[in-house]
Amino acid sequence: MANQLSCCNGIEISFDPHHALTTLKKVEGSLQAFPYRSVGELVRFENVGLRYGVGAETLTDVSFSIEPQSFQFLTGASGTGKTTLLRLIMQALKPTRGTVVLFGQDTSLLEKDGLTALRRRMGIVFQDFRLLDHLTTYENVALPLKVQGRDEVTYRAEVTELLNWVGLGELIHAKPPILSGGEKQRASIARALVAQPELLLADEPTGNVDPSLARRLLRLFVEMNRSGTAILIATHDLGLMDQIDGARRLVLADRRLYVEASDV
Amino acid sequence: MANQLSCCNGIEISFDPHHALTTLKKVEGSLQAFPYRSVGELVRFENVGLRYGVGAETLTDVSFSIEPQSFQFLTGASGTGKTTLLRLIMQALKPTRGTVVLFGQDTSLLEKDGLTALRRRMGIVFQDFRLLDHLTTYENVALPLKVQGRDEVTYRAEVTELLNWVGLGELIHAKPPILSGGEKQRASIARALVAQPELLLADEPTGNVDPSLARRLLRLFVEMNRSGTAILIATHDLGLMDQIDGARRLVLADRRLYVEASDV
Amino acid sequence: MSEKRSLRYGIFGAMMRSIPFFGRDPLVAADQVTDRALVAVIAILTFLAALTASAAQLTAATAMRWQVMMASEVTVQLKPQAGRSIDADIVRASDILRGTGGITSVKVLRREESAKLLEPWLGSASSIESLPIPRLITVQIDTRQPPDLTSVGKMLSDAVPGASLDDHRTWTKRLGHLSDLFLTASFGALLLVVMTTGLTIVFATRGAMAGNREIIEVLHFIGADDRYIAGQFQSHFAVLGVRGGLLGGGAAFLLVLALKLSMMFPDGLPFSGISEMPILDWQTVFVTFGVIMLVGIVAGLASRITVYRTIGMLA
Amino acid sequence: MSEKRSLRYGIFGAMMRSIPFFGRDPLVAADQVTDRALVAVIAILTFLAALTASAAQLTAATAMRWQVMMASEVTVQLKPQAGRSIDADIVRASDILRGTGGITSVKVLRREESAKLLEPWLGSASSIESLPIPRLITVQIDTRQPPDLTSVGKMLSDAVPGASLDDHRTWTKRLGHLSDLFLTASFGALLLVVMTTGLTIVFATRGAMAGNREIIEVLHFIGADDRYIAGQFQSHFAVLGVRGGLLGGGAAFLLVLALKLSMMFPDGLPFSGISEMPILDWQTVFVTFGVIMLVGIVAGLASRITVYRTIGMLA
Ligand SMILES: Nc1ncnc2c1ncn2[C@@H]1O[C@H](COP(=O)(O)OP(=O)(O)OP(=O)(O)O)[C@@H](O)[C@H]1O
Ligand SMILES: Nc1ncnc2c1ncn2[C@@H]1O[C@H](COP(=O)(O)OP(=O)(O)OP(=O)(O)O)[C@@H](O)[C@H]1O
Ligand SMILES: [Mg+2]
Ligand SMILES: [Mg+2]
Repeated sequence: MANQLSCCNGIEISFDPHHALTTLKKVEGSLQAFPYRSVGELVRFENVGLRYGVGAETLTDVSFSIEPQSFQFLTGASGTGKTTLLRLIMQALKPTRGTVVLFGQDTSLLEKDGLTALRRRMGIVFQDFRLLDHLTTYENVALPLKVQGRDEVTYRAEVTELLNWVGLGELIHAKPPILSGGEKQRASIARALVAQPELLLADEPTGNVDPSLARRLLRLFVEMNRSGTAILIATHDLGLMDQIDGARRLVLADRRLYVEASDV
Repeated sequence: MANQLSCCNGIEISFDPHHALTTLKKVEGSLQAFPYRSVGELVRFENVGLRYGVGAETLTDVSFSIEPQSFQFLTGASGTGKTTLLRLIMQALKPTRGTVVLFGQDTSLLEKDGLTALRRRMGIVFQDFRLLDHLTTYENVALPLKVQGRDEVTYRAEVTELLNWVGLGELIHAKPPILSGGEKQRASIARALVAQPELLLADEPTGNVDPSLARRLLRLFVEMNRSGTAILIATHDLGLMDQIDGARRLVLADRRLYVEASDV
Repeated sequence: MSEKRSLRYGIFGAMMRSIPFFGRDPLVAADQVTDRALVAVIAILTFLAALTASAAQLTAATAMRWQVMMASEVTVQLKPQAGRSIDADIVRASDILRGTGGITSVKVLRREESAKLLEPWLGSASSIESLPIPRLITVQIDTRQPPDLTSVGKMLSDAVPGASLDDHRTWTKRLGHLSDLFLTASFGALLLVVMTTGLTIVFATRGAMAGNREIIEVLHFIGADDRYIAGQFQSHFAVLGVRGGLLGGGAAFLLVLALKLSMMFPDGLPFSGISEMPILDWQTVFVTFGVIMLVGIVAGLASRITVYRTIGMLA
Repeated sequence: MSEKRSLRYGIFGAMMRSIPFFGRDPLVAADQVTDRALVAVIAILTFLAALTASAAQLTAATAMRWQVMMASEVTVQLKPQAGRSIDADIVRASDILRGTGGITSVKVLRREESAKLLEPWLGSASSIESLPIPRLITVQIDTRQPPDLTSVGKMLSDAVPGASLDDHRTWTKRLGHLSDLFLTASFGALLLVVMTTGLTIVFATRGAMAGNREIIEVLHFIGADDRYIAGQFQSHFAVLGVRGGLLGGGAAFLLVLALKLSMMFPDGLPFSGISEMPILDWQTVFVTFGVIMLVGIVAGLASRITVYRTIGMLA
């Protein structure tokens, strides 16, 4: 535990999740999102509406898009549909109306194989973690690479390093049921990042960690963003959002999505 | 959703969980813990140590006590043992050494029936909610009363009222898998409170709700405290702790527990 | 919702609640798939068990009938002896038999009747005329106080050379052996099947409890005691066991009736003895429902014991 | 940990991985209790199936032996006729038989031999001397091109009064009926048991997949395709099925061997015909392992089909 705390005290750790692209540096106070270039949107919603069952719509007329390498927060009160919006992007839900375009493809026309291919370009941090209880932390984090058929020798060092960075170095062989809430959350973040996705969806990724650890995780997201990943973080935490300059804010209220222009 | 948001905007709702003891009033800014009188401690730890498996101790030499009707926060970085400490109190774990005294009884001498009796005097909000997925929100919240053998007609109105207070009035018949993260958290809080326990243990009870809802839930804890319940909230949220004057802080760091005197 | 809910109140609700698994909210998540699998497996096992038991009962009953028939009748054979009058010998032999205690009737077969019995081996009546056919006397025995057949046989052969008494002992023994063997095998199969049923219930109960481990834990923390939690599981699997038992046993019962019925007809199956039995006798009912009850009891016990042992382990 | 881990690398690791369910990390949480229950249930079902099949095979083989024996041999009986020389008749009859196509051998039983056969009915040799015993000729038939027995019989009785040909037809038919009945019943039981096995596997697979629903969902989100996920389940239940099949089938095989062995001894069970068979013939092996393979194939198919259908439903 002492070890985990100490690793949050600003020590430089270099972390190379995929091809030695990223080096994390201590960035005090002002983290900055990578200014994005428009090379075709990753996600585009056009007048999307979603109704669960027979009640009123949970989301109405949602239109927005996510550019490659952009950084945005999604916020709104509890139960306003943040998780629902993320589930629409990750294809866990089909919109009741409107169009969801993902990586340039209209998802309503998507075949099963195409879906798998799209999902491999996304990383997801679930609000309730969804780690596999019978696998170790290491195996959980390595899973996205494993299901792609990659040989373990090619990713072992990376996974270990990433686990060290999120402070789970000592818990590599522990299984989720014995992890603390914050530890589970960090494992699920590591799992989402390990394959260096083009788009990261994170649902309340810092709800179970202390403020200094939250900052540290945020730094990881920023570094991922610098190396080319578009980030969408759903959160209630105002403090967290204030830490990133130049991040767009998507606000859900009254079933609608309001996009605040990024302040860059 | 609109309904849930509106109910957080300071409207007075009277809530009578058990015997019409409590009336919630709008309390702006300074919530205050009930000044406790010592009528025998609810919990006393004496040099408690806990070791999971064969590694180093997770908690070392922990000594503290909880007075009836007191209000305290438990804080510390992720993985320092907050949940572990709560699990020692709720008898999910036995200490490796030292003594845990609960409601005046040495827990090492406890029989199974005695344990059930003690647990009925506690309410628990789990960090991971632990709602029963196949029961509705209403049934989940009513469960502590039901397992005590009480007839449904005697508690139906209370449970409904409590659910309204935490903003789940419209989701009475919904089952946990379709609840949002914050909704689950609120249901688990309602379940912990419904039997008006003498001691409430809440593990990160506001990690999944927005700040205004967090304030509202905190108010609920304060009112419960006023009506006689001792409260122990484990949290990372500094903002939350700052909202209660006169609450003690128990801080976990380096495997030890440091008690900050309450500032009343 | 509100309609469903209203079931729980009022007289009807109270009535429903008094029936196990009706109008009760189970706190335990019942897994439909596993439940149906369990019922199916137990139904099939009970079906096999009930068929085996019925077959055993039929065999035993048939064997007993034959044995009684055989034991209640012996045959005395008089072989024609050179230089002796067979008719005189017959009179002498039947007198001796009539004078013996425990013999209810003595019937001398006429020459033609005896010849008829030999026909398969000696050819038809026309050519047999000239043969000195052995003659037969059938003797009915009072099975309650049977005579000592060995001494009767000795007496006869002493008094009448060429007379011999056939008490079918070899056949009775052989038949007894066969039916004993079959009964043992059936009993073994029955035991095996009932054991399997118990085992299946044990495994299903343990599986369900392992699957509901977290629910059990939460219930404990919420203040439920073991008795309460056990109640949630216990009857569930017993009821499934009984349901499977009734299904399988019922099917077996119908099949047995159908088979018996098919044997009634002349073109039917070549089991003499069985076809003389009534189609629906209390034994068949008894055996089938005995098996069903056995399965039910085993299911109930297995589930009860497993629930209590597992709760101890999970807590 | 590190030792276990090292298994996965190197030649040994590669070898282990090539064997299904060895050295592979399953992504799916296997439920030990359910798995063991499944193996136990399938073992018992296979045991019953293999026993049934073996009994059917033994019956069929015995019946066939008897039928062949009966079909390949007919008996001609010559009843002594008043005023005719039986010895001359015998010569005439056997000449006719020898002159008929499709008959491989003709053997005249001596008087004593014929008498011996009648002994049970006529008494022992001493008294039989004086009797005009019917004489027997046993005739071996070439079963590949058998003669027309009806016309042979007619020819014989025309030429030699008192001669009759017994082709055991009634017995052959009766035996055929019985063994057909038994075979039908066995086949029905076998079908039932194999169906149950398939059903059990289907239910177990569906149960496991329902229990692992969340895992399947996560795997999908993480980028696993259906083929990959199906692979995690598919072989698992097939392997459990085969394991149960091997256990149960093996036990049945040993039991059959033991039973056959017990029939070897003079005090053994009264099945003539069976005891003449070899203890371990390829048929027994074939039938038992046929059943095991059948169970294995059914298990594999059931699990494969269920996995693909269920994945579609869960996704
Ligand atoms: N499968 C479902 N069926 C029906 N209603 C659902 C389902 N899933 C979510 N909902 C409802 O939709 C609303 C939005 O849920 P969602 O999980 O998107 O909220 P959220 O913004 O993520 O909230 P939180 O911050 O509490 O996690 C909630 O009221 C929830 O009860
Ligand atoms: N059953 C267990 N077996 C072994 N180690 C465990 C077990 N449960 C918890 N731990 C370890 O003990 C440490 C303390 O865990 P605990 O859950 O008490 O932390 P926490 O303070 O609640 O953290 P968080 O704020 O992240 O929830 C963690 O490092 C965790 O991995
Ligand atoms: Mg959410
Ligand atoms: Mg915790």
